[in-house]
Amino acid sequence: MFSYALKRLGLSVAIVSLAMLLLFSMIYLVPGDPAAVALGPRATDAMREALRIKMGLDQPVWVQFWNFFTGAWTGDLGREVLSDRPVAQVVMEQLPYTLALIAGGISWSVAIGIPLGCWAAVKRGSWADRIVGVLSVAVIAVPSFVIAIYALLVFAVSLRWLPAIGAGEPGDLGDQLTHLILPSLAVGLGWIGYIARMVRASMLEVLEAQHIRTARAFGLPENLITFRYALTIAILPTVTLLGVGIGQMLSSAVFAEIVFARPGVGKLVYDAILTRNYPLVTGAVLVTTVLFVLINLLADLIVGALDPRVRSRL
Amino acid sequence: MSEAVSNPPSMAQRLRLGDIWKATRRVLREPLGAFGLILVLVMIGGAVFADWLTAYEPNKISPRDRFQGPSLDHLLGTDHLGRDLFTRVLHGGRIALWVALFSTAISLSIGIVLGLIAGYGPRWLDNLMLLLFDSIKSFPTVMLALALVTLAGPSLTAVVIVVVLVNVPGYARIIRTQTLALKESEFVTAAQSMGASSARILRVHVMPNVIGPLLILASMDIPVVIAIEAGMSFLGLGVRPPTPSWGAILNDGFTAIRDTPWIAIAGGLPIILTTLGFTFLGETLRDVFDPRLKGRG
Amino acid sequence: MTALLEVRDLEVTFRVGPMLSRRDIKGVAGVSFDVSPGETFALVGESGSGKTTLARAINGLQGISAGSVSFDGQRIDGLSTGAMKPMRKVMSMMFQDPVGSLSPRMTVGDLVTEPFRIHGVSVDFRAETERLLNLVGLNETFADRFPHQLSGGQARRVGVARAIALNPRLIIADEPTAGLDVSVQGEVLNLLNDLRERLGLAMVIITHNLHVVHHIADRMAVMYLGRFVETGDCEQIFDAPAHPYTAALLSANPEPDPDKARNRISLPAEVPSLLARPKGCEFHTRCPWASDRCSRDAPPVVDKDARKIACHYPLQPGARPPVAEATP
Amino acid sequence: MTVLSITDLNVFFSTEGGDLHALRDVSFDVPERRIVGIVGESGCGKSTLINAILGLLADNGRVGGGGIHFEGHDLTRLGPKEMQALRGPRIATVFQDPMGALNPVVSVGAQMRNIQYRSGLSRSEKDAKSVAILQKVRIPDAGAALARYPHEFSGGMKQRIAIAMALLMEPALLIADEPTTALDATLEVATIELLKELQQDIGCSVLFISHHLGVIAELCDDVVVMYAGEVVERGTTRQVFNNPGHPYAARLLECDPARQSERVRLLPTIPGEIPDLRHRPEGCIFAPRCDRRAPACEARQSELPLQTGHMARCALAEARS
Repeated sequence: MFSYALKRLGLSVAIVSLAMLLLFSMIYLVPGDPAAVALGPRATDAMREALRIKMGLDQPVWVQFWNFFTGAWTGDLGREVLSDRPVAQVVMEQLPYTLALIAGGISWSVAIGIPLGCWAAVKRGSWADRIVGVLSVAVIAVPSFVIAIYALLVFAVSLRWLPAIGAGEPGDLGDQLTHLILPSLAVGLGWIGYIARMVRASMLEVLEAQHIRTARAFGLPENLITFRYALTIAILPTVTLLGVGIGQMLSSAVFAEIVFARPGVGKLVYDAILTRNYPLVTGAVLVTTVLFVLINLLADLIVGALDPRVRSRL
Repeated sequence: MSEAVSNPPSMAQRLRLGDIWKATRRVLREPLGAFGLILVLVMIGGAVFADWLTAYEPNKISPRDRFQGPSLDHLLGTDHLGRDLFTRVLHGGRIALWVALFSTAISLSIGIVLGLIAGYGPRWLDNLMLLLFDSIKSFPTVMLALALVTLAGPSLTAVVIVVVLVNVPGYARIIRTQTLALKESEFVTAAQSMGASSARILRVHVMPNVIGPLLILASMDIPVVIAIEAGMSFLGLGVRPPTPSWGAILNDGFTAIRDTPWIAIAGGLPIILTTLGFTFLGETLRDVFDPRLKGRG
Repeated sequence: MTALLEVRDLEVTFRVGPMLSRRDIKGVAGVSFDVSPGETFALVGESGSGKTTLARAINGLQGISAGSVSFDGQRIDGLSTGAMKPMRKVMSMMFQDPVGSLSPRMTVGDLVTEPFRIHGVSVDFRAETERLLNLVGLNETFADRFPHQLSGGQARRVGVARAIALNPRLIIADEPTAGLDVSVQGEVLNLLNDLRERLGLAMVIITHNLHVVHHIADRMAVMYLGRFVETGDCEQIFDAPAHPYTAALLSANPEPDPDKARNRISLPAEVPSLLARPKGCEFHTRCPWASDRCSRDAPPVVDKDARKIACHYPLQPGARPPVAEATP
Repeated sequence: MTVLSITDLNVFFSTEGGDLHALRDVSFDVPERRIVGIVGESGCGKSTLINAILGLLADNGRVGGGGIHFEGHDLTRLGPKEMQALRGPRIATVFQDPMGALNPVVSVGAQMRNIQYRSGLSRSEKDAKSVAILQKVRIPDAGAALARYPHEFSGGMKQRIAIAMALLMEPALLIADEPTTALDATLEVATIELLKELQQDIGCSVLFISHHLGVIAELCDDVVVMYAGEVVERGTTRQVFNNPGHPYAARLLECDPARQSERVRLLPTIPGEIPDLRHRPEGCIFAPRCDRRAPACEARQSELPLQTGHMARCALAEARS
């Protein structure tokens, strides 16, 4: 287990490093001078040159990359253009809001998706199964930002059941949770469908397995077979899928934060683009990437802990 | 010896019209598939015949007609510049469908080639490519789009590049996994023992067995591509105004959601219907042709 | 007469284990044998004995780490894919799974003429398909079928047709009767026997079933943990197995006769892992006749009446294990 | 005394191409303390028979007539709950694939405890019983084995664990579905000897399914020969193997390469294929492939007694005194 974890950690470091290289080369290769982009059309040549030197853009490309690379690993993501504050600090201020949003999305999808998928698998072929199937496909298909806007329209604007904008009063947990309901549902609704489908499919696969047939042949109670013998195996691909899903939820979070005017990393990046605050954009993208890789690592380790076959693999 | 003689078309590779008709009938037998097919055909028809279906110009500004609610004259109402939303939705469908087909085709071609190389090539190359795929996938889609557009500026090309970057790693991985499995299969070993070249093994023995499932999965990805295009246009990172796009209409509507909700509805409706249509159709195609894929992707 | 196939001290090594503690294991640990033109030679062993690896090594599908393989006096081990290609016309291979070794999206007609396409031989494909299918006892209507539409026996016949398409001089057949029902096994063996007489083929048959060997092979070798424990003439070995492992294998597939069935030799322990080869004679952990000497010294390969035996105490004809006699 | 008695059992599967008559008029008995072998090639209906006995037919399958009598119950009429109560304690099963038969994420000890869930014993008592039976099937260090997971054992050991689990509740009937087919020949011998030893120890009856005639001959007291979902012949092993009355049984015995102790260049075979069971011929099921086919074979065949306890479903079979 230890060596498995170590190997996965090494792989994660390699992925993050390569992602940094990709991000850096994308910035470097895409036409356009970051300093010029940041300052806008009315800047003078002298101003641009000054910013270029400040951002280190006058140095050779490999020095630039090295500075970027070592800086990023030590938590120095540069300084943002407008207020000259460290990018890392600005991003970290906004991160908790995004994490809360994603945690909300995951809660919806796990709390509803897993029982729904399990139920559909056990009642395979019934009307309930079919309705669950169609509904899951439907919520997966519709993009989260459309769901967000329609939810806003129906529950906040028309019915006025839930607040439309903001993240709630700081310190008032109830208010914050009320403000979280609509955005987290917009982020997590599609994932309820994904997880229900995934759990259903892997449950059906496991229920067909020879060892389940053996368990039935020993007359074990159906509940024991469903939950202890089948679901413990069927849940494993779902955990991996959730790890991957975090990435897509990060994307959906951008929309949810914009639509519901919530603070968060997505809103931060979007605003940074409008103000051409380019170091802030790359810094925030890098943070979300690292977050995504870390969560995937966590998902793999959880699978490892749950599955004795993985656990014993050295 | 000529290629033509050495490779007569095999029975399996010949596609016949009758087969397509048979397949369509099997899809139509499923209520969900029929529903999906109709939605998709309506959307494609609307986009193709947009010029004949309405009397309005998609980009013609008409201040007198601003903010009109849905009526017989304007089926979906008008926006803040007095443009007919129904017309803009039809024309927006052209953009959405074009991006979906074009970028999916590019992603597929690149994904298949990379996947075959990763699966059949040397081990180190496979590991390197996997690492690369994982790194690209580790950027959340929208973040990747945001970073790219910040520098290159919003455009349709940017949308296509984002879609390709998002799709290729997944397609390549699927092809790679299947190629790896097939590489160990006895019929590929048998081909090796007969002296077939790697190119021939990939073309004759591997490709026909991996391409079918991938095409079905790709067809199920079309809604995702449409969502990416609409999403980027919603954020103002896709097509530039005044070109009509569903995402842009949705954004117009969002800005004025309290007073004129029909604009947001007009922008969201085609996105919902199209993604649902393609998804239902794709699901049915998969169930009909490749039940083994169920629950994947 | 010179040998058609000559294998000398062949070894195949695999690297296994995690990155830090990677080890080499010998899947095939030094085997030598000859196959004359027109002769059928059988490699017998259980799973993990290395018989399939050996077959793949002969065919160049698996790299070897020591020894040599010669075909018609010419070294063929270590050849590049290009240099090996002409050899593949004269030496063909059949694989275990009758259906799985056929490309699933090709028709039977395309499958049996695939060797011509690979080697760029210009022939009338339709006529060849008909000739080959008839040769293996299938009619032309099979040409348009796909592998999944064939029964195991039919698929096996298609595999045979493909293997003989280019008139090879040697066929290597890996478990030609695996996965087939008893009543169909006979058909396949009869077909192979018939073809070898008509076409003058030499064959290497790989199998775990000694009774298959009995009806098709001239000479045989019994493999255990990647080595030959006994090599020799089939009739002789069947009459009087000299190595205890051969005797156990022979007894493990008894005649379906309730009056004669009580003559099995049971091997209690499990096959040792290749990672932990036993010291001395590698079979001693399971051998009913083993003595102290067997766990100490590895037995040399002894030539005895045209047989090669790797055992300190070769069995006398009709020997029964000492333990089995003690318990009724 | 008879432990299991099957009378005129018919099983159908509904398929897209119509109803498939998988088992037709299957009858045989499993007497107390005897090992009954079922022999047949692929497609003969062995697996369907087991599933029918266990009440685990697939959703599209149904029993269409006949009965399965076990300890005073007709299993075809029992509800799922009552069936579940019999499976395990009274009827236990060992399946073919030792790799797939054990749950990969539940420890061996927990799986064995779960099997005893109705016993009312304490946890340590259950474990003690598990250890005892694991020792009987010669699992080294049986106490420690309880904490281990199936993938940590070799194929042969897994199959021995599966046998231990089956015999844990000392059932009246053990169904063994090709339990040694996935094992190597030399391991097969050891497993069969173990099975026989345990059967005598516990005193249960065994229904042993195999395609391997040699194994059947060695292990079984009685034998049932199946072809295309019908019992074509049954009797004691000696009766069937020494004097087969049905042409299929006779041909099958001839075909086994092991039967030919002399080297022959032309082995006997059975030409032809199993018929499509969606369109069963009214007459003898084997007639299309039979070299002794006669006009009488066109009519429905009933079981013809040849000797006491020896029957063949063939119009041409003759009673022997």
